[in-house]
Amino acid sequence: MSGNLYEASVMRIAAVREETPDTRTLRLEFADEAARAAFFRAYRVGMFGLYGAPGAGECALCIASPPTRDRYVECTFRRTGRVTAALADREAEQRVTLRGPYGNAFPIEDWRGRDVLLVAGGMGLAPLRSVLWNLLDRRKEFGAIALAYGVRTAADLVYKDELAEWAKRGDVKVTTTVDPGGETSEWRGKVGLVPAVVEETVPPNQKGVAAVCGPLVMIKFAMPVLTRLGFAAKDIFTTLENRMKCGVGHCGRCNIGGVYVCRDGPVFTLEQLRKMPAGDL
Amino acid sequence: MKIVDVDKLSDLAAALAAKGYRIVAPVRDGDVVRLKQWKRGDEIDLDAFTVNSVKDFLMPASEVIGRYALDGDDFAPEAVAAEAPKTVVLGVRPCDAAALAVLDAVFNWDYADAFYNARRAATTIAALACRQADEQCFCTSVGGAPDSTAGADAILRPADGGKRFIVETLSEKGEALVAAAGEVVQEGEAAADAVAEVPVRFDAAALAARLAENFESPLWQTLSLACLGCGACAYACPTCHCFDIQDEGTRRESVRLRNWDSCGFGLFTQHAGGHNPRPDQAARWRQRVMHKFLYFAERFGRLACSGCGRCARLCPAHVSMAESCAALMAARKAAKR
Amino acid sequence: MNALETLRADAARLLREGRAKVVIGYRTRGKERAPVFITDASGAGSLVYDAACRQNLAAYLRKPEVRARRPAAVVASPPVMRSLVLLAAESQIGEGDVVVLAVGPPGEGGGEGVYHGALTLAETARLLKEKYALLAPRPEVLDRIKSLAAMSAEERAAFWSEALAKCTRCYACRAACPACYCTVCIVEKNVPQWISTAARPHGNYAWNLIRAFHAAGRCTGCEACEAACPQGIPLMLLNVLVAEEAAEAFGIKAGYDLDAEPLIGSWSADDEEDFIR
Amino acid sequence: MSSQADPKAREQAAFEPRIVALVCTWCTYAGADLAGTSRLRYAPNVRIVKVPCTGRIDPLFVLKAFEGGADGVLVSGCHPGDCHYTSGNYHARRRWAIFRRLLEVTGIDERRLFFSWVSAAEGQKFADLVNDIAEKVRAAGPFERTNPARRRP
Repeated sequence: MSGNLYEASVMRIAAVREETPDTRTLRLEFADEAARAAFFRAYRVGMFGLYGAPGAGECALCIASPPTRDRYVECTFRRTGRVTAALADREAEQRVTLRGPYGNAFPIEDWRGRDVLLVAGGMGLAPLRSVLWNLLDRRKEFGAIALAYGVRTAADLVYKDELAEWAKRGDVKVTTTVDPGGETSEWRGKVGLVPAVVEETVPPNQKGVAAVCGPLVMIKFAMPVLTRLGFAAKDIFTTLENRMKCGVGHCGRCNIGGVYVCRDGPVFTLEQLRKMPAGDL
Repeated sequence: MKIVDVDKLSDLAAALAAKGYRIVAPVRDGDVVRLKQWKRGDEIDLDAFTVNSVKDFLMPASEVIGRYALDGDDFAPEAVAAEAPKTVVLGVRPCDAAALAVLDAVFNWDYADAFYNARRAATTIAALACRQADEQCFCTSVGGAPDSTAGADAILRPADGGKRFIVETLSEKGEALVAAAGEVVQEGEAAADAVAEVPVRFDAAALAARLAENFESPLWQTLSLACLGCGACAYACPTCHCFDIQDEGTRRESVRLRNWDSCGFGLFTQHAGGHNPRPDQAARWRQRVMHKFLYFAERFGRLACSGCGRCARLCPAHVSMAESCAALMAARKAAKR
Repeated sequence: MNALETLRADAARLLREGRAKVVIGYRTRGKERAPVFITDASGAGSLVYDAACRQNLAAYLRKPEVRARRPAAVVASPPVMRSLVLLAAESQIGEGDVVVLAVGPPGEGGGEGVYHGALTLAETARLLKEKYALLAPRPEVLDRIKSLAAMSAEERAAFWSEALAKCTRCYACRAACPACYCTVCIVEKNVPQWISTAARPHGNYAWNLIRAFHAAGRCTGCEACEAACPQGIPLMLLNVLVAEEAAEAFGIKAGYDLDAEPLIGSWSADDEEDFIR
Repeated sequence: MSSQADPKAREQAAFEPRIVALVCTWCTYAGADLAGTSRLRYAPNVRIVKVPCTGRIDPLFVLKAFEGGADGVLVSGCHPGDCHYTSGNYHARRRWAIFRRLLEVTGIDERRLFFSWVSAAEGQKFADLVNDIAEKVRAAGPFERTNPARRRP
């Protein structure tokens, strides 16, 4: 008989980064080398993990670091409920748990040689940051890479240092925007909702792939824009985060219609999304 | 053939208990009859419908799946093993036995659940063919039958006007059970009684097709109006397997618990950010029906309903799955005309 | 016309005249009496009322889908009328939201029952005070409470250990109860998690005790929770115990007075305190 | 059977009751403080949980104490009329009048559950009260592990 699938790896918090007053990034290192090796044998970008603070519980979050950085796992989360509060209250050198990786991945092997546009809103940058670093770590294999990132207010930006680093690199085009009214006097980026900014800044007749992640409403409005820009429905990807408990298709709560987000997703194409019942999203 | 007298049921239980089986059987408990651990002196009641199903003994309402010693923010994981005593469940209705295939499929869907599997392996299902059905029974609408042997290791068939049972073994576990029963089960002759007649309420295959094209139907509002949003149906259901995972304990120790959960509850799908994909009872009832008759079938090739009718029998608002299904079928006919 | 026919005619008239958008009543389904939501006058003929009607239909008034269909006419026996008066006293419904199709207790007035007409909430409160002021819990429930009182503390603990071990936490009791209208129940609050949600002894104990406490001075004795409980847990023992204390110590009987102050949430300088040192 | 051999008797002999006292900060806590500064001796079995007002003491607090294995619980606050917030203790009084019935019927009675008014000036009353409660709870014995209120590991 196999072991307890709910047994999690023990992770040491190697570093903590405050992204915003209520959002943190934890860098986690495996206490056990065999567990690390097993994790990275399975991990492809887009998969998610169940991060745990024993005593509080586990929650499903994306894996914000790419498989190309295989010494650690990072997660970025907003302090919202019981588990994220417990995770947020832990500091470097303390420990948490991790199960996974679970779910499917962005098919980036199929993206080789193609242009990639990443569209992120708010916390939705976390999974796309993982994608972006994965592409940048294998930069030569891909075409032009662009990131359009929007937040409600300038204070909500996550990964600020990395945004600056990407902007400086020259091999990825970074556009940031804030919702109208969210700008400060120092704001140098765009002002406007993400879909509108994408429509304004991305040239038409796109032949590449696009990945969108953010609030559902942003995804909803970004999809027609991307379609108008020429992206095919099978080339537009998004990653969904429904409420999950088990992560492996047993607990039954992440369904959208007959789709299990934890097993069939979390990565879906617009083509797949269109087949899902809108009333269940 | 092997037979056992109806007044020897307690002897049968005692004989099996003596051979190390934990006995689970339908026992009267106040106003209800429930499957519970049998102890000497309990009278086994095979006539009534139990309020709970055999699920309770394979996927209990709450079970420990993790354990941690706590020290401030730090912790030390402790090993947890499933409690899986050798068990026989006596008098499992064919609908409940058939439902086990659903749980087997879910708990082994690529990831094997050690807790469920350990108990499943340790459990022998001694089914009981139905002589009687009530107005909530609809096993025949979902591919079952009141004398189906699906999922059973042995089956008791009422015989000689209810005076005895013909015992039929269906698996090695069943044979081991009969061997353990010793002299209580004897060679003899008996005439099997007529099985219950359960009318077909709807055509499940046609229903699936109907569901596939009616996600947006206004009928969901109508059908769910009476639903009060509790978990009575899901918890009584032999196939419902959705669960929650919660940590609880003291400052020194925490257990991770798997607790039953239900798609009928508003919180079931509530996102941390506030969005709820299923904001009303209509969406939740639709999920329940769709999952049982469409989604599960698409995924696992079988229905996630065995027609036991407990949901309707126990619903505080008298919402009936069979009635909903029949209404969905009737609406199609009306639309065609 | 007999009582039932008059009830049906009133229901049809209310719908026809637009004075109710929905009539919530009981229909026959085999031996059961299922709730029915009638929006067209032609459907009023399906209404029935008898002793098998155990569900408290006032519970539907918290459902957003039903609230959207107000004014709603509700078939109400005296305990259900009390629930409606309670909901009004607690500002959950107002005059004009509900038409009360007031029926007497099953069996009253011979076999065919009594129908008091389509009433406002004020008329309902008056009817309750005039005709049903002496509604009392079932004698069997009171007897069982007495026999519990005669037991030792250990025996009482053992009784409830066994009874509450059956609870699966399906919350059918809460769903069936009109007084349980919180949008977020205490058991659903998890920061901190006061009540364990696991179907294990201490969580079951805390849940059932706190629910009975939250219904203190509010339970109208309809017994819908006990009827709803799939496991047959004698919930009315707790509810009646509290209701009797509320009546004896504070003179409060839930659901008779539209202007009633809540038992918990109000106070008097003369409240009993012989248990306080 | 000698008391040495009887495990129950042995447990009883070694038994030190754990009592949770839920007290308001203005009166009973100050009274307990006065007992301390006056060097009055009282049983060390009580763990004080200070809250702003008895009106803040939800019955859940008491259940939590018993759930965690408390052998007794004391709820104490300002005398009627003395509440710092005018009426918190009146609200509490009514709440306890009802809730204690539910505890009683489920096996937690006046041997384990206590209510009192202790003012900031009543250091002696607090000390006497705690001593008396400790004796009563000691006599009642350890809170039964089988009680449904109690958390099982």
